[in-house]
Amino acid sequence: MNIGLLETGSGSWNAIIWIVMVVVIGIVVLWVRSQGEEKYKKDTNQTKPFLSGNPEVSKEDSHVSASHIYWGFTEALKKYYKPLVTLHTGDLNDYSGWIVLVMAIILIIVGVS
Amino acid sequence: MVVVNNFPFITVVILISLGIYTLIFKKNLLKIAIGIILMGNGVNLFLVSLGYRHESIAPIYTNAPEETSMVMPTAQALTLTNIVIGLATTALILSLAVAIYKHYGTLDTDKARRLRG
Amino acid sequence: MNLLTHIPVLVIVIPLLAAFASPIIGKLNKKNLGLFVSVILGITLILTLILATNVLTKGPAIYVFGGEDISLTHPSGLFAPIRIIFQIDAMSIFMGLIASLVFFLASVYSLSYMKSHEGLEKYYTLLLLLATGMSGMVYTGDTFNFFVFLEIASIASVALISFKGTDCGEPAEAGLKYIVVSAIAGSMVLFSVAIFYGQYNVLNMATIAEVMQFTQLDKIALILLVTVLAMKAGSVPMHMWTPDSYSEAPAAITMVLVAVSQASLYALFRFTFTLYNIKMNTVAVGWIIIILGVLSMFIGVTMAIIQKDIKRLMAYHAVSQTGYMLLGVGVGLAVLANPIALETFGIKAMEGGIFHIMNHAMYKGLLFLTAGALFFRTGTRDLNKMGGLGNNMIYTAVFFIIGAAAIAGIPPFNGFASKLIIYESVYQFNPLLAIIAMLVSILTLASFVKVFHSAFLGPKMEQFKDVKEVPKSMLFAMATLAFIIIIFGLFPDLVVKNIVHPAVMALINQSSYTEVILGGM
Amino acid sequence: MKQMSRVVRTISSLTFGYIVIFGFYVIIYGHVTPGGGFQGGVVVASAFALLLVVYGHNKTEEFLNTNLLSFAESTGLILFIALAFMGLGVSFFYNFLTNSGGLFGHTPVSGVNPGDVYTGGLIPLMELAVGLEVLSAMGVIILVISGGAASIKKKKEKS
Repeated sequence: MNIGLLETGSGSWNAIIWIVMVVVIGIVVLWVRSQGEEKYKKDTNQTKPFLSGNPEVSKEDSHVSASHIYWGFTEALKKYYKPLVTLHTGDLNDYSGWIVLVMAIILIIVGVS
Repeated sequence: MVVVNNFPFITVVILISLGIYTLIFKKNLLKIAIGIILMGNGVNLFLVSLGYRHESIAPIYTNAPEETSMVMPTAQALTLTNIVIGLATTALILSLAVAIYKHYGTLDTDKARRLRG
Repeated sequence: MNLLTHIPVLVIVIPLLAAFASPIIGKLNKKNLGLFVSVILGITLILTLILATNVLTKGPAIYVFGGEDISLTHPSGLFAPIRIIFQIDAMSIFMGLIASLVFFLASVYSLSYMKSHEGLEKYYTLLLLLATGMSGMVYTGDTFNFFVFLEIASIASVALISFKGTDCGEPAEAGLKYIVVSAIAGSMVLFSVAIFYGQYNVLNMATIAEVMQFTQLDKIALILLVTVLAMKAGSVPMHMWTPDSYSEAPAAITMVLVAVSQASLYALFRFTFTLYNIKMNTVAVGWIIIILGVLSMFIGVTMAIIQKDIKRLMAYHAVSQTGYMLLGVGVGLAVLANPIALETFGIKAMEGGIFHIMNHAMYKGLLFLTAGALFFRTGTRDLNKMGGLGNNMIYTAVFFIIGAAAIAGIPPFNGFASKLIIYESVYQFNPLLAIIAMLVSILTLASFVKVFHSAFLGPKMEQFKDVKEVPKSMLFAMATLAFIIIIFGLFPDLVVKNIVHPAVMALINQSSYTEVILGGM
Repeated sequence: MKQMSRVVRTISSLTFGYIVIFGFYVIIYGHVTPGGGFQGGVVVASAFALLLVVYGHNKTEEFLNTNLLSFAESTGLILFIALAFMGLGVSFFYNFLTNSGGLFGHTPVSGVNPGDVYTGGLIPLMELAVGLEVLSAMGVIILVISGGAASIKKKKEKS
């Protein structure tokens, strides 16, 4: 069974065994789930999400569009993101400036050593 | 005497640094095209002056006798190819600058930078 | 005169001949010009596979242009090769396989993606020229010839990036940025080629590697080459052209541009490993490449999360994935000097890095094709405007999931295999680097969840109610890439043992590269 | 771009022929005297530029129509690659015409001599192909860029 066995330095990885394991555990999980409570009535208010009493907003307006999804993440890292975005000026002169700057840094590192 | 020998190499350094200066500090797209041509010419001069031999003739000869010293032809062949490639690059930069001017109405790198961030 | 011996040149010249013939064929019958180009690139793919089997079984292949015999490297009475010599060893053919596959799929994809555009013969001429440029960059054993192919590839890709530049300004601006940056790169590469030629009076890489004494001038040439080729590969401080040009180019061309910038990455490894090897201070240069890699990884992914344009987001991911390759091979380069460390984890790190090049070309290509499919159907690239496309574009959604899982390094797919090797080997070199690499993988998954949610999930939006699935040829291209991703994911060791390990060995021991040329004395 | 005065137009139409002939001379004698396919092609393209400057974009567009030029460009390129392919018996780009006594195969005479065109083997044919390609490519570039400039001027007059 060493067809898919990949030696990675300090260990090995086999994708097929991993899939077999996922399937086995999946079956076990499904079996456990099927033992669950069956007697709930479909699409009555039992299956409705509980929004602490507020009326459920229609699906269209509750769709979070792309730029709001990681709002918290970007808000928290505002001090990191603001300078980073301003550095990406899109100005052609800065592109060549960056090349010359990196060339100078590498010149110092390689020149010294 | 040392300075006289490597006059061409000093001019190469001047040309390339001028090219880089225009690329970084000049705002007009056409000046950036000129900066690139300057750098290309600097590298061409470096190539040709590498192939130079003191008091030697141009390498156009059929079955030259042994003692005639000729300048290195391969360096000039490399320069020729670089000139052709420089032509293609310049033609492309200029036509893109025309397209940008047509759509953005400006040739200034500060204003023509809608793709950023 | 059996054709098998001439394969190394046929792989380059058939696309070139087709590139020049396509304007004429385009005039004869415009409809199946795309078919003709796909057949040509299909033939090139088959030839590359034959070449790969030859090279991987019988060792590096040489092709001398214009000589009396194709393996006569040293014409009578000369101490060094003077003609252009193609030298294809395991590392070159590794990149050649990526190139030919990606170009074939791009031509199949653009059969229907570009059908509505006019000026198609220009598009196909440039695509074939780009194919020639990239395969030439990867196969050539001559430094000046590498510069010529680099410029052919740059100019062809600029013209393709700004292909839609006639009706809106952004592609022209993206093309201009790429051409200015590539022109600087070209001049600097030619400057270092001139330095080699001035000192050693020879242009052939193997001979330069043999006679190199690492003088001060060679140090300058090394600095120029490392900076400029890292820039062309898209490593961080100089990466800003990547999001601009990847987002403005047509989808099939973006996939091809990913492969072309990896050819510059190959050139960076070829110059540092084969030309300089242990003559230079490998620790310093190794650490430079590692720092570039780590910067690319981190800044690439953090910039990707806040993007709104789907292709710009994926372009920043291309930058961060290039960081993985730089990290993997940088670690290998840093320990090149002491054999014990090289033996324990150096070779493994390089295997991870180079295997990641192949995987990245596959799943990044798939992701860009799915983004192209979305653009093809919805006409917009802005994630805020998209929504609920998963309801009717099911196949594209499935391919997107496979691509996103692969890029984030989720187990059964190929991204995981190469990242696992990179994590484990880089951990032994310096634990902090491996931790940053894992963190970046998590952020990669986060940003692709964002794309999946905003583009595919959610209710069916009224303007995309009747969106149909993409045509067959686009699905075929995406399906092949997904199939390859799954196969590489399930059997990574077959790929690593047969293709990646010989490539790493070809890079590491310089003598295997040089004695092929000098052996032909 | 409007036309120049009558004097300039007549003089330039006279010299146009000579520039083109000189350009082809530079192409054909490329391997014997300084010159070659690219340089000769650019000389001929400078004659096109002269026409463009003197007669303005529209009249030049009629005189040398763009698709004839792009057709010539493709034939030049295909000729070049076909010549290189023909040497495939031995190796790509193999110069099979040298010393073959055929059209361009004379053996070069040693010592000081004015140089014989027929010693180049495959090279003059390739120079011709490259020259044809370069002159039509440059012609197309000049016409396209001046066309672009003309359309910007029309856009400015309209707005």
